[in-house]
Amino acid sequence: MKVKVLLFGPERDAVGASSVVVEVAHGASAADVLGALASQCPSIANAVRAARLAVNGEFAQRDRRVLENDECALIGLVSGG
Amino acid sequence: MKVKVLLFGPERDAVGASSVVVEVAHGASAADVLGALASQCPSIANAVRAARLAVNGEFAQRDRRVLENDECALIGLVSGG
Amino acid sequence: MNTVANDTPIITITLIDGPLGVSCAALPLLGDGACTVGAALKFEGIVRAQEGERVIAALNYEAYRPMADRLLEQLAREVCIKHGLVRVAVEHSVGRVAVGECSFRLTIDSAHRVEALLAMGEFIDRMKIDVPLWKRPVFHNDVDERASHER
Amino acid sequence: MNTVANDTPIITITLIDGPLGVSCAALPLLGDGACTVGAALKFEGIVRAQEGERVIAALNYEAYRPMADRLLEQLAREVCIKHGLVRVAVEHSVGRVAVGECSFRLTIDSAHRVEALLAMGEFIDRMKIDVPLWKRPVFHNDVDERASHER
Repeated sequence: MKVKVLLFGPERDAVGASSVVVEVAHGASAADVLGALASQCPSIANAVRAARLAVNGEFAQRDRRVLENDECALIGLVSGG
Repeated sequence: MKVKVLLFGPERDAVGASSVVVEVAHGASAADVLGALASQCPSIANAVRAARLAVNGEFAQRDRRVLENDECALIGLVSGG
Repeated sequence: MNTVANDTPIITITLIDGPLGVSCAALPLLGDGACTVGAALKFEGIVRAQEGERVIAALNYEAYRPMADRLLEQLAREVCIKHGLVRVAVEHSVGRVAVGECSFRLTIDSAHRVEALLAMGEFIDRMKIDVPLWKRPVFHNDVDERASHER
Repeated sequence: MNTVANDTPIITITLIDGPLGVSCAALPLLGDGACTVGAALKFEGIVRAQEGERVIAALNYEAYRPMADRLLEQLAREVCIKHGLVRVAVEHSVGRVAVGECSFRLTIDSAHRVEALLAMGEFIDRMKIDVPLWKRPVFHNDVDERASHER
């Protein structure tokens, strides 16, 4: 299945796009989505390893199952304030 | 010689006066002034033991010599802010 | 106008487009609870002229909403409860904030100073780890960087 | 108007008769130094309705001057240097300050938040030990206590 992952901040700059669509198996976990993202976008592979995935606006445990229409977002190092 | 000691806060309330004149020997130290004050005003004797003497607006070491016209002030527990 | 009923902490989260002006979120409290406030603490984060070695013109803030709003609210609630605060008001900019302008304001009201100071440090530290907000420097004579990301 | 030249910290000490109104001592900085300020922190001490078990109407503040002024200045200078602050402004009331009114305001400007928060806690802690300022509760329907001390 295809899952769209929103990008922000440095990761968006590095990829040059505000989202990326990754291909994962049905029943994939948050960790699978992050893995697919790192493979598909080598320029942010290191950042992805240190980042968290948000699913529908909440930080997801690594084993959380992701569905095709979930809103996924890569949350790397934040810098508010 | 006579030395006037200004009182503030709880000590002034306890004594009921904004200053007290104590009698000390010429060449007396700040510690001597505090001792004389404690003897003369038993209601604040405990507070005096925990207090500092200011001489001419500065905290005085215990062995600092006090002169007759120095402005002395008893600085007990303060409570600003 | 904020009035305080019982011991319910007052929490407001405001994300504003551009620099924060005079605070509207953190007007003085009215009502019974106001009399329990002995410490009113306010932190303002101002955009500095220098980012690392380079002189900048502004910062461009970006938020992932509504996740950012919700996490700010949750964080405010947690420090409120932990430290027994009366009020926490959070204001944060989104978009361009020039050097010298305010991009973040945290207002804390509590009974005593100690818990307000602790809660303030804690809130900001945790915000900088968990809340999906990002800033990007804007240099003098930059073309607007934002456009290049909208492709 | 405060302008910043070089790295000299700006220190202002203001003792005011009665409650502190809107701050005049701590207007925003102008000039070169202003661009180095990333953190603007303000603490206000407000008179609470309760003092121990009793409900009060006001606090009456007393200062031993000019010693209090000088110690506040010295303390401000010490924390400025220790923490590399840009500005410290101290305002403190003398005389009667009613419940809900502000009796003490400390404004700190610095490059980053960490030193501002540290310096603020440190300044207040040390002020409450060393600076000759006292407060006395005024209860509702009290005759003015001050008169009884002027004998």
